[in-house]
Amino acid sequence: MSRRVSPGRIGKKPVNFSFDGRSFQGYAGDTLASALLANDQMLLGRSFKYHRPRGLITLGSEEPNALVTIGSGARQTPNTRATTQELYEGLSASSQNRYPSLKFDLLSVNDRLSRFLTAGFYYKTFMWPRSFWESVYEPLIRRAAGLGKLSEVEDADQYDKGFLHCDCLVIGGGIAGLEAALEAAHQGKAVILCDENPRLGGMELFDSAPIDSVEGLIKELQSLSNVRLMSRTTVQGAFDHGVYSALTQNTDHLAQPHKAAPRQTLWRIYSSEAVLASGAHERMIAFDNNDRPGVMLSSALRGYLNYFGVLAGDTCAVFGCHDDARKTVVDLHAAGAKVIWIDTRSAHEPVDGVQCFTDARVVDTRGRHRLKGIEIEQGGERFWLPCDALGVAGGWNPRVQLTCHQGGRPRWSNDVGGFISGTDLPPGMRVVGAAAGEYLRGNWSPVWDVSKRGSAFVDPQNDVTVKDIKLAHQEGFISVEHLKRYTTLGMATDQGKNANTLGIGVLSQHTGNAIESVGTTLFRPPYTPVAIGALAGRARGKAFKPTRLTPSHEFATRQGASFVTVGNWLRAAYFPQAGETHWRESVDREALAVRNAVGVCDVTTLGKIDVQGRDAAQFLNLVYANGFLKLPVGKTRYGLMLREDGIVFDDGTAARLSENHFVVTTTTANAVPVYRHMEFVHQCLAPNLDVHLISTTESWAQFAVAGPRSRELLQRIVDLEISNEAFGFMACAETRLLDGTPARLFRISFSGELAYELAVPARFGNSLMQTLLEVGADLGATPYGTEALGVLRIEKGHAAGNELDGRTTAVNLGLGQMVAQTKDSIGRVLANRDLLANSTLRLVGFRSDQQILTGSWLIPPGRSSEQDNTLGWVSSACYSPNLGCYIAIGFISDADQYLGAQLRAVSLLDKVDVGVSVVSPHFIDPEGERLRV
Amino acid sequence: MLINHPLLGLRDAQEFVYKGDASLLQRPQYDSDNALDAFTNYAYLRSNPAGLHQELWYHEQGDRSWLVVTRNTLTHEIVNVELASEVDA
Amino acid sequence: MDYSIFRVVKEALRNHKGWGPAWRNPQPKPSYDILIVGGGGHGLATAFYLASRYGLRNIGVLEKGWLGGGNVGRNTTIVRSNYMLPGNEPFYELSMKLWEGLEQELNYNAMVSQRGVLNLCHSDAQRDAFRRRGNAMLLQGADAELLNADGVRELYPYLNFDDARFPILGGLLQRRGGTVRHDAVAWGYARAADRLGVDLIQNCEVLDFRIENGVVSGVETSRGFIGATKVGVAVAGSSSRLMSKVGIDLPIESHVLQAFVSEGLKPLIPGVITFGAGHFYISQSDKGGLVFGGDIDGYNSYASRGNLPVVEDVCEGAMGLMPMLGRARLLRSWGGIMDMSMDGSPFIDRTAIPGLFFNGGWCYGGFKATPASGLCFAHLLATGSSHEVAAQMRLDRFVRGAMIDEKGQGAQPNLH
Amino acid sequence: MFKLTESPALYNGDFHSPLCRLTLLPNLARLSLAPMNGELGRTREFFQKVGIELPGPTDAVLSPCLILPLGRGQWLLQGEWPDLEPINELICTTDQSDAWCGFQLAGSGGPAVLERLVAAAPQSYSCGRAVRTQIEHLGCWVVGLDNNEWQILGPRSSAESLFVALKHAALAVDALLQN
Repeated sequence: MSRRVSPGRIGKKPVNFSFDGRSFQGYAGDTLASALLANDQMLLGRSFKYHRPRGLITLGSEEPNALVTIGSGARQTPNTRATTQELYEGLSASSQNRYPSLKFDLLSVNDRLSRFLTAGFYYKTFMWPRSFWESVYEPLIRRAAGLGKLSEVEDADQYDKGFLHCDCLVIGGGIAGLEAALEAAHQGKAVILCDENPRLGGMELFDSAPIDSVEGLIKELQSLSNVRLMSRTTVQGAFDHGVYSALTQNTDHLAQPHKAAPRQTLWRIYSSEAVLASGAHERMIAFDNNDRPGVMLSSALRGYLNYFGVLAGDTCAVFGCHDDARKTVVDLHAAGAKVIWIDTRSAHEPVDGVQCFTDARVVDTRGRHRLKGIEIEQGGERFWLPCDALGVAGGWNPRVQLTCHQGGRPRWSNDVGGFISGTDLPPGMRVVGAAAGEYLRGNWSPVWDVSKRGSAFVDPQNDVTVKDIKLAHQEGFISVEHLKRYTTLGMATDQGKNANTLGIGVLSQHTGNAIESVGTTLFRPPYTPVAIGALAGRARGKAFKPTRLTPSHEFATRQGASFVTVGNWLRAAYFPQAGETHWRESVDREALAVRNAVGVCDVTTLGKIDVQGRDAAQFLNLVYANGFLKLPVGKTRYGLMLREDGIVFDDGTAARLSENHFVVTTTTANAVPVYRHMEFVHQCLAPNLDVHLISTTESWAQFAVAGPRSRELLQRIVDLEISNEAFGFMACAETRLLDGTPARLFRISFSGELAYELAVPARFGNSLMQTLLEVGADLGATPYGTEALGVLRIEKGHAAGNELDGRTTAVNLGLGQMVAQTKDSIGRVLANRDLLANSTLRLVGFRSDQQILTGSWLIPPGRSSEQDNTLGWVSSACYSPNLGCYIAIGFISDADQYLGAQLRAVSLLDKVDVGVSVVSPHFIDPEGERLRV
Repeated sequence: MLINHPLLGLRDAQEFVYKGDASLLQRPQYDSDNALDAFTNYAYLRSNPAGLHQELWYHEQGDRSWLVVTRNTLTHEIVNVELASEVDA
Repeated sequence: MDYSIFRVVKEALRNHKGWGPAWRNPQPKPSYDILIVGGGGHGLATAFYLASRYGLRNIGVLEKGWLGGGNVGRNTTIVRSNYMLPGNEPFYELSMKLWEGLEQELNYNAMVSQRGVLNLCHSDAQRDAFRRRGNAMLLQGADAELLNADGVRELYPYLNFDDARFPILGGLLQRRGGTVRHDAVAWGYARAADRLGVDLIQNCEVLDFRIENGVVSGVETSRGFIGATKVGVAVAGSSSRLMSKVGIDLPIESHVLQAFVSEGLKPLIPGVITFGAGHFYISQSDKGGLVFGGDIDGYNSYASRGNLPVVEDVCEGAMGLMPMLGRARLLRSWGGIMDMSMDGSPFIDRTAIPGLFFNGGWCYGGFKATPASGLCFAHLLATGSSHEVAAQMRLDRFVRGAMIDEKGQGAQPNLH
Repeated sequence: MFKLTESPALYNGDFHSPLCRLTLLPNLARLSLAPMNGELGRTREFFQKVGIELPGPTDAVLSPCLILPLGRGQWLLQGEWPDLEPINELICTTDQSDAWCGFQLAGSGGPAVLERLVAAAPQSYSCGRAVRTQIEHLGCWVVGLDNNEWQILGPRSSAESLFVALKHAALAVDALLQN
């Protein structure tokens, strides 16, 4: 049995925990693995495919077998390595991938069927009958597969992010890392040292020798102000230009973490220099049934003894092909265990009192839930010996993962007996210590596969055996990449740390090709699996993206407005009044108020860009498809902006406030892209123009004041003569309100009514909204939202986002004549391409007494509903309270010929097919008289 | 990635918006005889080299400079950064 | 040798001694009638259909590395035909139909799983666009359903309905869409093509084209010259690099797209979900790993790796949509090189050089297109004229103004 | 007769913890200033006469008014700046008072809060220096006013989001210390 024989290096503070419902006791400083081992709990999990019983085989984050689920509900964490989970009071863990219980798992029948379930078997069957894949085979396979379970409950923890800068990042806190950190610190560099373990010291901690030197180094580093030591912090990726990602575990080791404490912190570390001191991990040898609980790596057997004081068995065998085996033998022997030493080599320094077989190998094992014995082959003879623990020293794999993250290829080193980093390291990175093969160049005899039947596990978690590798090769999957994909070798949660090198070794042994010619092993980020929550950081729920509030948001909230998300903005969609039960009632009322009296709408979200400088007009003349040189001061002009490819980009207005000063407005959606585009045109295409751009979207609260009585209302607000004569259609002015508030007034209309847009500094926006409604109460002043805004602009036939879908041209919109052919402007040339210039697709209007659905397609009566019969689509639709019918605008080809015709607006999705008449898109006041009164 | 802004020094590329091939600086003459072909090539054809690539980045979350960055598309190494407005187009 | 359950049992009982190589490993002949450059999904499919549908035999496929080593081996395995534009939709719907019969046609289980592809919408404008697109799909013979929020909730109760920054209004569902085991597609086409006599030549890199009197006569490779009457290039990711050998500039930029897989989990997500308000889509493999991704990194790159900001952006989307994923761990990331075209749509076309044909510009949509791309490219190579569903996928469409721009982003590849 | 009233960028925008204080600044006067082409020299001279050196791309002027380099050849003035009448002909100015909202961050926990939010190196927002960068997707300024005292400017319409981001980080710093 396995038991605690000493306090090791962790002391004796008792800690209670449970596994699969049973209560146990361990010590503070234990990992879940060491504590279970101390309690003789060797069986920890089931394998992925054959559901074979498994115990732990490693000491650390490369553990492939001992995966458990920690906690439950909103904090249920599946696939947690028992070997890295620190013990805390009350920890509750359970085993995975077994039913009904860990000891008795129904699906272990797969093990009996293993001969049928070889690599790739599913590619060769389950093809008949066709319909059975989704309905029968796949559901069965999916249920059998997978490891742990998510609770499907929202993660209760918060996550955290940060950015760190240093001159030298040291990865790994073993002796080599500590020394490298100290050296850099003494050169005056700002140093960050990260280590994935709770305690610095690395492998030294797991040996029996004293660790004074390590502790001395740590003390000195702690005393230095330019050194930041970060334990429980794993460097996960090495990205371009010295950017590293690192994950700090803040709370997973605590019984009662602080409520607000983020579970993990994801750091982005900027460092021009990095020292990789990540050490190495040991490797298994392929012998039959090398996966039984009780078979582990020699270093693990030793580490559990020296650090945790846990002796894994009464009779411990050590099977090695490497000097390292001896250290384990010595320590086990000293701890009073009966030790059997099997070594593939013929000569090595013996250990007194230890039975030793040289030129020998372990070829098989027995024991279902716990190792009972091993079969040894020596000098052509085979014999069984009883033992309840086996440590395997198959050689070492330097942890070169991070050297691969920018395409580096590790190379095989015979004297190390493992893959070490190639020459193509990430810029600024160097490798030291065991990660570079130091200390590993011991006496090693290459041994990979010593199995009799090939039922030796190369990738234990994915149940990839020597047999599978041979079969894949036999079927022509020769390249390592093919092998990996066909057998899933190295695709387990240890990311091939255990399997890759052994797999390549086995392949090389059986093909007779040298390892370097078989292939190498590559790694991609992350170094160990990272919680998705940590990568998302603080971006959760409402904080997923920033929220932008309009100046009158507080007013709208008080009015009980219903809000809609437009980009990152929250806008009032409509303002329901007492008695209104359906949103349409509110919207109709608001739209009618604008046509018959006056309405007020917060249009601050429209982009605003200040364009100033001696060449401002010339600049706009290049940016807009229509002309701007002759726009007089005090006037506003509608502007059509094209992309260079001639497609409509955006539309808006430009008001000339003074000779060298324009204010440009954009659509809400394009505020940022248009600003970017204008800076591009200025800096990249016309750098010599005297133009200075600045966004003022945020600075000004802007309100549409629209309706026949808008002038009457505004005359009570602004300190400016605004009669039709004094302030005609498209006029603009910088002025003041009667109370002295600075303001800008534009006589522009989106609704088609007599209308203005009034802007004041944002801080006054909320107050202005209320004032307009109070002062205009007797005129019927009504707040309206985006819904009514939409109705009004559809009634007027104004194109908006739905029409400007990035494919429509000025011609399509009926604005072809706006593209000036007499000057250069962005998009002007490519807008003249055949199929664009000669397109017959036009914006038209539709009327019906039935509801027209946006996104319907238009088909002539009597034609079947298929694409070839469609003439176009409905881009925007609504009910028009002013016309008392349903209306829409959209695009159809050969529009002129269909004007006045009857068509069907068909939405197969909704099984809706309504008759519509094709009309001009300008439903209201086509001559535009209302604008000019 | 990090971009060494000529005025601001090293900044995280996340602050920038990418536009692409710096050949966009050489906008053809709108009134030349072959304007249509010239603009089609200008807008659509890319040499797309595997190696050094001159490209446009916009420091949107910074000083709003358009930069011409010379970057190796095989290694992502950046060998030169200039202000677009100071590059002779 | 046919694959079947009986065969599997039989072989198991004799220790699998009888399984032969899935495909031969032939020496290149001096010349072929048709040479396909690129042993990825599209190249292999092209070779298969040339042999199976057009009865051609003397065909070679040249692969610089190992079969299926390109994007067909590095993607998120989603298949769908939820496009809108007439230049695209019939093509992708043909592809969907070919997927539906693929395994029987190839005698290879590629695990075509029609588990449904759902695109979520979060604003009225988005829903309007989905209705327009969904109707276009139906009008062009595909399937589509427009769900409201409750309909989405029924399928995926654990999405973030309560605390979402961008509320879920509904979604466009294509039930016939789903996933396919990507490697198996390459292996299935390879094995089937090989059985029809196609020579699949691995570790044979094309270094240049040989042009005689302005006509293609073959290719110079790392294994010497190989003659051919017609050469079809299907090397998405390296298109510009290869075509530049004959001085052809393409309307293509190479960009890196990252994708991610989580640790194995018990069944959690039956179908494919795309988050319309963030850059995030996800499905779960039969093995249990969550397979997810988002936007391309956004800069020209030939390095098959991305950077951290996109990883974080994708996971922010994941948590924004499914806060229950917080404790699932991202296991592995990878990056593939995409041919990002100037309007987001591909090319299957002849080139200015007689005998030289081009297939590329697949952006990140190449995998789902594999069968139709192979069939249409085969049609073009065999008959010399475009297949009707690929008739608009021409290289000269930009000068004519015939862009196929599903996203309406214009000549800005990283936005498609 | 009406009288418009000012609204703050955000109601209740304060947070206090043992380690740091976060305070919403009142509405302030702000102006962007860009010399027209060729007028940079004379503009500089004007400011030099009143004892102000227009700051370089990574620096800030803290008094008599706050001056930040807004872009190339463009500055942001905040507070009470000198009368610009004499150079009106040389410069383009735009009122930016309400384009921004400001928070004061102070306390020994400040560096830990900012390292969670700002990608730029701490030196770039040390005393007398300023950095224009992003905080949780928001374009922001971080200005070093003193040791352990900063001003953070962000878009006014997102004052709430910016405040929440700062507060979350401050809470985390606090909690981890007590952990």
